[in-house]
Amino acid sequence: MTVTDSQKMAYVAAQAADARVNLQFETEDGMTLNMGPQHPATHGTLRIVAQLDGEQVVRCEPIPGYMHRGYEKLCEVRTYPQVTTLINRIDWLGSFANEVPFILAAEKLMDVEAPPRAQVIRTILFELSRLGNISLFLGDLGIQLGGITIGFYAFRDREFVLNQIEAATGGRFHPNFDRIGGLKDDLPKGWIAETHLAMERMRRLCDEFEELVLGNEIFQARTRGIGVIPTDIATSYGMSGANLRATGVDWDLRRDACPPGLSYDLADWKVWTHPDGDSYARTWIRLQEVRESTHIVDQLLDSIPAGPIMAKVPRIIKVPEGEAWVATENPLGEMGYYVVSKGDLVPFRVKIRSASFNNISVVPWVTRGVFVPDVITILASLYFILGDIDR
Amino acid sequence: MSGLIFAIELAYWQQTLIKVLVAAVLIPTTALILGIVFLFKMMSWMQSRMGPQEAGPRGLLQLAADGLKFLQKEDIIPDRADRFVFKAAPVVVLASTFLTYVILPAGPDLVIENLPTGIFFAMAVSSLSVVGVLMAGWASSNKYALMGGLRAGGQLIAYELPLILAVMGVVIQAGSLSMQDIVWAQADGSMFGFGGLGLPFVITQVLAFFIFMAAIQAELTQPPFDMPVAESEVVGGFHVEYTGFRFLFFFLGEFATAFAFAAIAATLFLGGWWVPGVDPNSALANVVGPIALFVKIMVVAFLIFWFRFTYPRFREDQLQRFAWKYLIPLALANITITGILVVVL
Amino acid sequence: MRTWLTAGRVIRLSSADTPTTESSEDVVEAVRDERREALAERLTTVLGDAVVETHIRPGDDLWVRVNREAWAEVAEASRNRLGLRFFDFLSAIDWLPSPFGRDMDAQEDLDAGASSSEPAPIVTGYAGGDTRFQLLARLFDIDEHIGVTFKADLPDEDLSAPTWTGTFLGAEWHERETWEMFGISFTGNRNLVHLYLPGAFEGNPLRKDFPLLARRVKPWPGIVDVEPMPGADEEADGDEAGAS
Amino acid sequence: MPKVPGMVKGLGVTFRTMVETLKPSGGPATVQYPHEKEEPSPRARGVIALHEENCTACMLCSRECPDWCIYIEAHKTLAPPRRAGGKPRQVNQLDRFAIDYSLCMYCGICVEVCPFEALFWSPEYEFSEVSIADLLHEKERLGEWMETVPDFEAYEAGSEAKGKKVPR
Repeated sequence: MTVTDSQKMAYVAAQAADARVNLQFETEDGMTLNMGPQHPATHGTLRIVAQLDGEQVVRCEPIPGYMHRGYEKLCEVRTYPQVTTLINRIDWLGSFANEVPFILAAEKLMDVEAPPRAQVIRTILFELSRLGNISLFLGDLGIQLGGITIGFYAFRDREFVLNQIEAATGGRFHPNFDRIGGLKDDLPKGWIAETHLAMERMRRLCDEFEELVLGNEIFQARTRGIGVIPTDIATSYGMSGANLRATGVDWDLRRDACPPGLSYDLADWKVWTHPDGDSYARTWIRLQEVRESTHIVDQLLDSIPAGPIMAKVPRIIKVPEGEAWVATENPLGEMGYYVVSKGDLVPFRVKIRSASFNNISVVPWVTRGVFVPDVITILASLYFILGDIDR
Repeated sequence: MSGLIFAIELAYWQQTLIKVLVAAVLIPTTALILGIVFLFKMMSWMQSRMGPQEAGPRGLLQLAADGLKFLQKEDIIPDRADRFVFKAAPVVVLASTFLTYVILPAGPDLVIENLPTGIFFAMAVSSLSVVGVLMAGWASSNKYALMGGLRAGGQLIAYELPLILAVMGVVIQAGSLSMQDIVWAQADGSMFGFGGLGLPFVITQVLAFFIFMAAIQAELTQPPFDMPVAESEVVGGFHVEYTGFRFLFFFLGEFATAFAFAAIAATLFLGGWWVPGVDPNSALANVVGPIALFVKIMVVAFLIFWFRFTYPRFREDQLQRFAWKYLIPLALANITITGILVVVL
Repeated sequence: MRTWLTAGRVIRLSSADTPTTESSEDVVEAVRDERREALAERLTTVLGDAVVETHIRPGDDLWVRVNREAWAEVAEASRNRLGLRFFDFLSAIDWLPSPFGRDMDAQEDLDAGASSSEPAPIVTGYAGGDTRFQLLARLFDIDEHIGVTFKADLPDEDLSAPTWTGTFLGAEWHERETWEMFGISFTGNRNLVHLYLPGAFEGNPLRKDFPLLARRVKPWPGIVDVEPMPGADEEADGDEAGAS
Repeated sequence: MPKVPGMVKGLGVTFRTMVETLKPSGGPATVQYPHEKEEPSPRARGVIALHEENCTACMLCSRECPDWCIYIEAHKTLAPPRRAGGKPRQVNQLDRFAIDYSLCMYCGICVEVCPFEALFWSPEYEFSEVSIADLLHEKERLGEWMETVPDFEAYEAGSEAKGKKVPR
């Protein structure tokens, strides 16, 4: 390994800066509050170092990396089918959604297209994982703000969605169901009817959330005007998904840049935006998204075409040389894979662009001058999954 | 009236001993009852769960089992903690709770000490817990505990005022500070000339009742006013460093105080041990009284815990603003109106 | 249902001397991507000499290779003048073929030193490249729904580039990640500290010559472990060759 | 009609849920686990069962496993001929087939790639151990789980997938 002088210098500088983070926080005026890596508000192992003046945050620095698993490196030693079992652990709440962009990228490089039936079922499962993910957000936000009851409701009704995912894929959390050229298996009998019922439950959860949390005056006082992120800042940080739509940007990859292989055009649905850009707006957007999502699933369930679920692909998958970037609108925001193939069994390089990484990098900007409880509100409303930051 | 059923003359020390034993058994029991009925069972039902099922019939002994578990746990004191203050803090909190029970009347004769300034005494000793909380927060040598303790200090002091001011309305109407006299005033009262139901002050003092409920919610640091112990930010606040039986003290203190406050609210606003139809001067009142009081306490406690399981929490500055800008002016207005009406009518 | 217009067919990699648009026209005459061509044109006009090479895969994506020196101006011009306001990601690629293989082909491949002594030639991807390390970044226009992938060559002797944090605030974390994973430093990023790795970590894990220990400490269990009978057939060995 | 304050509505939600939980027709959403068990769906990936007779020690599962957690050892042996009068066949006799469940990610790739239908998913999930080293299960234990493998379900309408049979 050649280490040039400039690298050495950079390394030394970084060491010093690393040490400075701790030192500086401890010696300057005011108090430093170290939240995490084990802290209830950071669901996962995110560490947040906040320099306080009384209850007010002077500076706040998230320190990720306590769960870094090096997926980009690991992907380089795994064959394409093996990679999906790995990457559905990135955002572990919406794990099927993690597989899709990678599979689509591989399909793009191979010029394979999944049969229509597989595409529709894939889209349904994609939306189910969105429901499983965001419904937990609804519950978690309540828990972070002190209203624990909604957390239990969310877990209760999310169960129905997970059961459907399990009934189809066999895995509640890590389906590993998406394959290059289609899906692993077809749906079991009775699944469609049960999924309709689960969607009914999810809509009920939305109503309950609206009554119990969103409409609550205390909740509104806690979230309105807190953590306002203007559009420019949001795009500059690369925030995506509901966080970006909450700043008034009408942009949804499912509608605007839906990669082939997903059939969102078969459903009639709406992209919601909110002009405020605060924590309330982010919550509201996600609530509406869950509702839209249930409608998408309902419509797609009724329009599953008959046919095979797997295109013709070789048994041993070698992906032709090339580079492909596919991004989809995952529950947390834009998730993309930049896949570089050298015509081998394994990808040469996989750059994983995960949504939470960009979404959370805005935290130092947005938490300046807020109160400590607002840090919790902002973190909860930005909504991150730690695996999605650390990868 | 004294000695209607306890006709036996007891020496002072005998009376004291009985009272001490009653208190020592009663107070933890009340905490257990509230904990099981509301924290375990009602909360579970409100969250589509069944709650604990294993310990005892339908899990009713779960809290006793938890208490035993706490006793077995290692007593950890942080290295840099102020050991004496750290150890003393739970005792101070619990002492404040115990003292509150002194003036609670459960019947015409069933009261540990019928002080002429009963409610004043209750308010005074209940604010003692703030000292314990601050001690715990400060002595733990933990930033979360410190923040939680200071938040609790600020909050308890802020909500002490609406609490007392809300009580003032009742006191003006009853014309006495004694808890027994307040009960009697409600028993003797009449609504539009109809005296069969007496006059529970919740009817005339409805505003004071709501202010009182909000204030005790804050005094108990329960949602929506649980910022000092918010587990999602300060991870339990002032008791974050406590383990074992010291934590148990805080836990017991919290629920016993909830019971005491519910009892005060029941006495001040719902007529305490008095039941319509039972002659308060008869011996029967001493038997029915405790039951009636218990039922009323459970009603009030249900409200307290219902709010607790439903609402998210206020931010620290918001709850201060709520106290100073809304509750206190409202309470003052209530006192003024009550005073005018009492003089005019 | 939409399909990739020519996806997969243009797997031949573009090089500096063949114009990339032509290579796609060889295959399918009709397929041209006017939006992306226009954007590439505008980029060339705005950035001038900074653009080294462009590559378009019709209906899919646009790759632009720029000069390292102009890296910061690229971001600035793209955001402020071309409307590419959405910052997607910033990373790098190490084009060195892995000296370790996949660690799962045969026992002798585990000997790392032997194969790395004679490195395979470096082949870079779309929009070409001359160096082992390339910066990789992507910007997106959220109004026009069009994105650009930028690349920049980094010479081995000076792995550094101007920072993007002046234009895109979110680039800070990405540059920190790239710095620790590839050892590429960014001049102007004052907060270049470890993001993921512990402070005392040595090495740059995403470089191809950084061994993945999890695959080194344990032998591959897929090696055929069937004791042959005297005069055994070659069935199992044939199977292995097919899989690897 | 005046708007009901959100705080009052919220109280209604919790109260309604409490009534629903206590009603005999409603009931809680949870079950009392060790006494009462929920049936996982037939496809649930609980544990991998091995039908030893079908295994030819071809090593495919072991190779495709992303975690390298399948260990196979075998030797060649002669099996009786299929038809009477035929020559004895040379087959791989399995000596060891072990899955290290402490490494396994339950991805199912091994079950999928098995060309001889020797591996099956069972929804069985109660196989936790006190020590992590005890999660390395040999073929005897894997074979026991074959009993818990459910039959393949029928497919939803419009499917062209063919149902498979579980060897018993």
